[in-house]
Amino acid sequence: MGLLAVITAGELLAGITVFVLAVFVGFEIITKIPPTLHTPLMSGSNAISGITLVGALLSAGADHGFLATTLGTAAVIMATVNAVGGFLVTNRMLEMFRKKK
Amino acid sequence: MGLLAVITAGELLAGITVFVLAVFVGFEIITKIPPTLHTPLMSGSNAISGITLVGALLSAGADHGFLATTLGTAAVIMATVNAVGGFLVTNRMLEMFRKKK
Amino acid sequence: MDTKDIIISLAYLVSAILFILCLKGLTKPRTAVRGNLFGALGMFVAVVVTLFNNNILGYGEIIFGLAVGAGIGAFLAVKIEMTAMPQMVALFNGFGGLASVLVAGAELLVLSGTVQEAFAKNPKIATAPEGTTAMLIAGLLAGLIGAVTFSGSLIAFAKLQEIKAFKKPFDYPMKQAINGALALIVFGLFVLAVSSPGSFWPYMLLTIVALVLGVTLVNPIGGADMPVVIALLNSYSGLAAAATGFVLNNSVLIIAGSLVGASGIILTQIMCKAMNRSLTHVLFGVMEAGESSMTDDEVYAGKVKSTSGDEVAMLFDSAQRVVIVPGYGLAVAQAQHAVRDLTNVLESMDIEVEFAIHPVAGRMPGHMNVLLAEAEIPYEQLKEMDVINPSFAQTDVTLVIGANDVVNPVARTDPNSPIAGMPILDVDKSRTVVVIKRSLSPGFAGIPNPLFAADNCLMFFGDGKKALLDLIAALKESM
Amino acid sequence: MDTKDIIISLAYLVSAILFILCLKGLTKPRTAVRGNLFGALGMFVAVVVTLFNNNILGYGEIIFGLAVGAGIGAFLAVKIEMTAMPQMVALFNGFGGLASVLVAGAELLVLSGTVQEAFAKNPKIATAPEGTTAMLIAGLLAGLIGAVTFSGSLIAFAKLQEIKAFKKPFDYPMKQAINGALALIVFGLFVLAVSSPGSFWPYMLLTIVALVLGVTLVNPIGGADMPVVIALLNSYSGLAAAATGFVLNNSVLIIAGSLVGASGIILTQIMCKAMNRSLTHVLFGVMEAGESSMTDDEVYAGKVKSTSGDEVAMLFDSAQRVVIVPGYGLAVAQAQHAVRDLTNVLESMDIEVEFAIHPVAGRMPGHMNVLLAEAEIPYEQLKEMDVINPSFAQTDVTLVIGANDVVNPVARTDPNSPIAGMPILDVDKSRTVVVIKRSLSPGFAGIPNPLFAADNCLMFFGDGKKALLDLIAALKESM
Ligand SMILES: NC(=O)c1ccc[n+]([C@@H]2O[C@H](COP(=O)([O-])OP(=O)(O)OC[C@H]3O[C@@H](n4cnc5c(N)ncnc54)[C@H](OP(=O)(O)O)[C@@H]3O)[C@@H](O)[C@H]2O)c1
Ligand SMILES: NC(=O)c1ccc[n+]([C@@H]2O[C@H](COP(=O)([O-])OP(=O)(O)OC[C@H]3O[C@@H](n4cnc5c(N)ncnc54)[C@H](OP(=O)(O)O)[C@@H]3O)[C@@H](O)[C@H]2O)c1
Repeated sequence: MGLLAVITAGELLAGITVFVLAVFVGFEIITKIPPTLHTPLMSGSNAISGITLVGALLSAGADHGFLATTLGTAAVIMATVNAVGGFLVTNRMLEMFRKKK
Repeated sequence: MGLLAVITAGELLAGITVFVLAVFVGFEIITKIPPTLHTPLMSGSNAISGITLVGALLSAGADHGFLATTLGTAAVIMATVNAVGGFLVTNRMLEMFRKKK
Repeated sequence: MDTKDIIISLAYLVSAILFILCLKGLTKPRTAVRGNLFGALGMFVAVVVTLFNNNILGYGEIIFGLAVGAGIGAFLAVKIEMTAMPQMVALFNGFGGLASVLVAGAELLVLSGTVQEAFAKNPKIATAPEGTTAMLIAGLLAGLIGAVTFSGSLIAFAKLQEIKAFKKPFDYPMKQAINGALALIVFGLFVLAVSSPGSFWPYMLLTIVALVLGVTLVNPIGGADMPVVIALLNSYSGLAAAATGFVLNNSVLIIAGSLVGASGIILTQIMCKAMNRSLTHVLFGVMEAGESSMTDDEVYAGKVKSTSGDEVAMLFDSAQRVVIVPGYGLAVAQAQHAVRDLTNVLESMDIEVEFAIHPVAGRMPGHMNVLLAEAEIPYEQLKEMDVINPSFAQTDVTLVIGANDVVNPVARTDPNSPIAGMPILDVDKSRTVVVIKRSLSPGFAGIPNPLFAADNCLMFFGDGKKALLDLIAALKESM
Repeated sequence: MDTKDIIISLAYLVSAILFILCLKGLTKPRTAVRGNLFGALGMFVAVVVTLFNNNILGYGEIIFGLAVGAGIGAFLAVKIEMTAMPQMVALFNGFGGLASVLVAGAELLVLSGTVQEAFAKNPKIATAPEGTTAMLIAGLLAGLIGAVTFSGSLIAFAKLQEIKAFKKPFDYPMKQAINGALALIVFGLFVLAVSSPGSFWPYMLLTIVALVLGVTLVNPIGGADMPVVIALLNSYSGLAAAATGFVLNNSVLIIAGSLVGASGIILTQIMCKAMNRSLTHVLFGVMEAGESSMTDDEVYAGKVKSTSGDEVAMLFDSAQRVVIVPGYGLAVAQAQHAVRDLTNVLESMDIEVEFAIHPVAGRMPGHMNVLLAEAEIPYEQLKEMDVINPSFAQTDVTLVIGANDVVNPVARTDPNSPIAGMPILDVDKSRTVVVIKRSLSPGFAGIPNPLFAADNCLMFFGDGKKALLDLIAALKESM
């Protein structure tokens, strides 16, 4: 079983800074949305939260022993469903509106 | 004359990430402004750009030799004028509107 | 950091930017499709560069996982019926939450091993390596939030899918006390886990308790509030992803996760406002203000006039302008195609037909738009509430199909009603109102509707689709 | 990183958040004052924690600098006249730019020393230490942008302050070619500086050339476009601060600087739109569309009716509703207090008085609001264009004081005029229009105004303040 890279205080602080700024972007970016787009927006941002996939890939590929790899692989499946399904469903909803215009 | 801490690639990348996110916050945060507030907003954000003061303090206090200290001290003066003057002027403009309400 | 790492980091930044552009695009109709594509592209970039990470040694599991996941995701996304979208989003969201639980689990498992080795090598040191605590806290948060998201989303899915067993909340005593106890246990396990970095089992226990908590939290909330709950759980799953980002020290996870977390909270608020509900009330399953001030009997007794397809067809014969008001019942009856057919028939009779879309008609925001778009009813015919309200006075027949609360005049008159203050469609201003529904039973808000007893209102009882088909048949006969 | 460093970093994050809240607050009238306080607080926090930085050894220079700077800043801010605000902002902005130049200079000076030592110790190594290039590039950018900001802001200040020598652009041949040459030199020096990290003189040369560039860029731009230029230079000074942040690897500098840089660009665009100008046209000093299609003679000959204070007083005697339209001339004449007195007199005669505020009246956004607020004219009396335009038809007398372009009907009629398409105040719809100005000379756009020749228009020639005092005297006499 391999060892894990631990984070330094500097990295943690950089992460927190990035977190805070991204939260502000998230707050500011959504102001007015027509009700029609509530559901697609929800679905699209849900697909983005499938970004855990990146973490899942790192876990699954890191070769940290059988259990960790299994957990990681299961995570890859789940996260891929979330991401792929999410963007496709969103696209389907939006296409429906578009072809009417 | 002392030596300077140099930046690592990781720090630089973190800086770039922070920069990009802050730019997005800056873009998103200002959407509609009543014309009355154009000038105060300009003046207030101008005062914020006086943040160079932090850099100036570090340069002036670092004791990196006479020339660097002199440059730093001049920078402290300039940046302080910008920051102090900026926030005060903004406040004056805004107070004028407020007392009428 | 070698050059490859630098390129990977820059690519992550690009994909974070694409996610921001995705969310921004999705807020405007004109840019929504492009926004979604940006998001998918961002995900693609992030995944591809991750594969080049030096820490990835085996590709077998990864390719297997990607293939299986993509297959399932694509299948569900393509096969699902349009009207089942909300529960599909809930399901996907649950998967995302579970993925965070698993990732955090895998990392904390390795971390506990690392810490054990460190202690084994040097039994004298009392503290774990620097950064361990931060990673532990982040991992535990990811597990906690992810698990609540997962089980909560599954319950939301079950409710929206109208699975029998979940239709009514499970009833058990002292709900709030039990939630409180669970929260306390979670807190205790959290502290325990942080103080024993060498053990993995506190994380497992924590996750299990969090799964239970997700169930007990969402269980009492009514099915109609599920869109809000899903929006909130979506925000949670973003936060869980951000937390795993802290464990892995990965900026794209942190950025994308916190973007979703923050924008999800805003979206939740916007949706609450559109439904005239407060978030606390949704979360604690309380309807605003309790009792209706009037009973069914007082409202309806002897005043309800029932009608038939033939009679309504005659009304249409002399009409010039008809407004159709779709509601939740239209979705239940799956009558969207029947409505399109009716519209075509009416238009062939030179009648002007428009649709009045109330912002919270149905059970999810934009529900009616999605439904009618599926039946290919032209976008221009759908009018928003503010636009169409002034025109009801010039409307000959308003046909209300499976809508109830959104046309309930009580919202204007009774300040104690649960829908008090909600803007409604002023259908009662039109010459005649025909309401298609199965009975006099109430809608989501659970209150009687004086409209049904109004002088100019006729009730056309029956399932939405069947009633419409009757009506079309009657119209065709008379032509 | 010791605990103190961590606390400093967290405090920087707090101050970055305060800056974000500052900008956000400043976009809404209700929260603007609080927003500004947040900004000041953020700056205070950032400065205080910086003083605890381990690298700061001497405090003498720092305290001296802070005291002198705060004294000058406070003095200027408190003493300056309200109408001189725009040039004050320009001046402050210039100082900020210069500060970035000096900070980057100090750091690059030390960096060059460090590199020399490294080479001296080990003459065989061919490359400077890791990170040197990045720091150099950031420092050079800070110097370049800061220097352009500094000299550009000073020119803007001089133009707005109407210093004689700067009133007209200096004229010299081949302006664009010279700018291009300067830009090329800057580029060359930049490359040179990056490739010789041990020398400081390329930075100095670069800064000097950038100072010249700032002058040649702003010199041709007309005084009336200065608000846009200042907004743009403000954005630049933010970027310069962000660049110094990269040199010092300091997150609050990067965040605050890029916030200002980005929001400044948006503000510049918004201001351009409000003035119906395009940014490229502002920057290259071009008025949109050249020649007016009509000469002064064609417009005015024989049709202009001049009037006097007594005559206008008589008009007011029989008026019930008066609208006052302030323009740039009001600011030039410093007649804001006279206007307030006139308003009081008119109101004592039971006349309804309102002010029509055009969004680009004057020479900076909100110019008229600031001016009239200074004279304590109640906020409620100031009406925005869209609100007041429909009411001109019911207005007996409209009094135009030193406004010209914003009431020029040519904007509606002549598609070739430089102000074509700009929405204007429809003063010509009122029963009588009285225009106070010194002559028939044109306003900012340089075109004649057919309003002055209209049947219902009377010209009251004279300096704005003097004319108003005459008018007040005449009114008081007749009372
Ligand atoms: N849009 C959203 O995002 C959202 C989310 C959560 C809550 N809500 C709430 O949901 C409500 C929506 O109002 P609404 O007027 O659309 O719906 P509603 O008030 O819930 O009424 C729906 C009506 O449809 C009828 N119906 C059900 N199945 C039917 C069928 N097969 N054929 C014909 N009729 C059928 C029901 O009456 P019968 O049983 O007599 O047929 C019921 O009265 C509002 O109170 C809103 O606040 C909306
Ligand atoms: N608000 C902004 O942010 C901004 C910024 C840049 C440009 N602009 C432009 O500036 C113009 C503003 O329009 P405006 O109507 O306010 O002003 P204007 O069109 O520039 O006209 C001002 C008039 O005031 C008169 N005047 C000058 N000094 C005077 C005094 N002491 N007493 C009496 N009258 C005096 C001048 O005529 P005499 O010389 O005959 O007295 C002049 O015609 C617009 O074209 C706008 O696009 C505005």
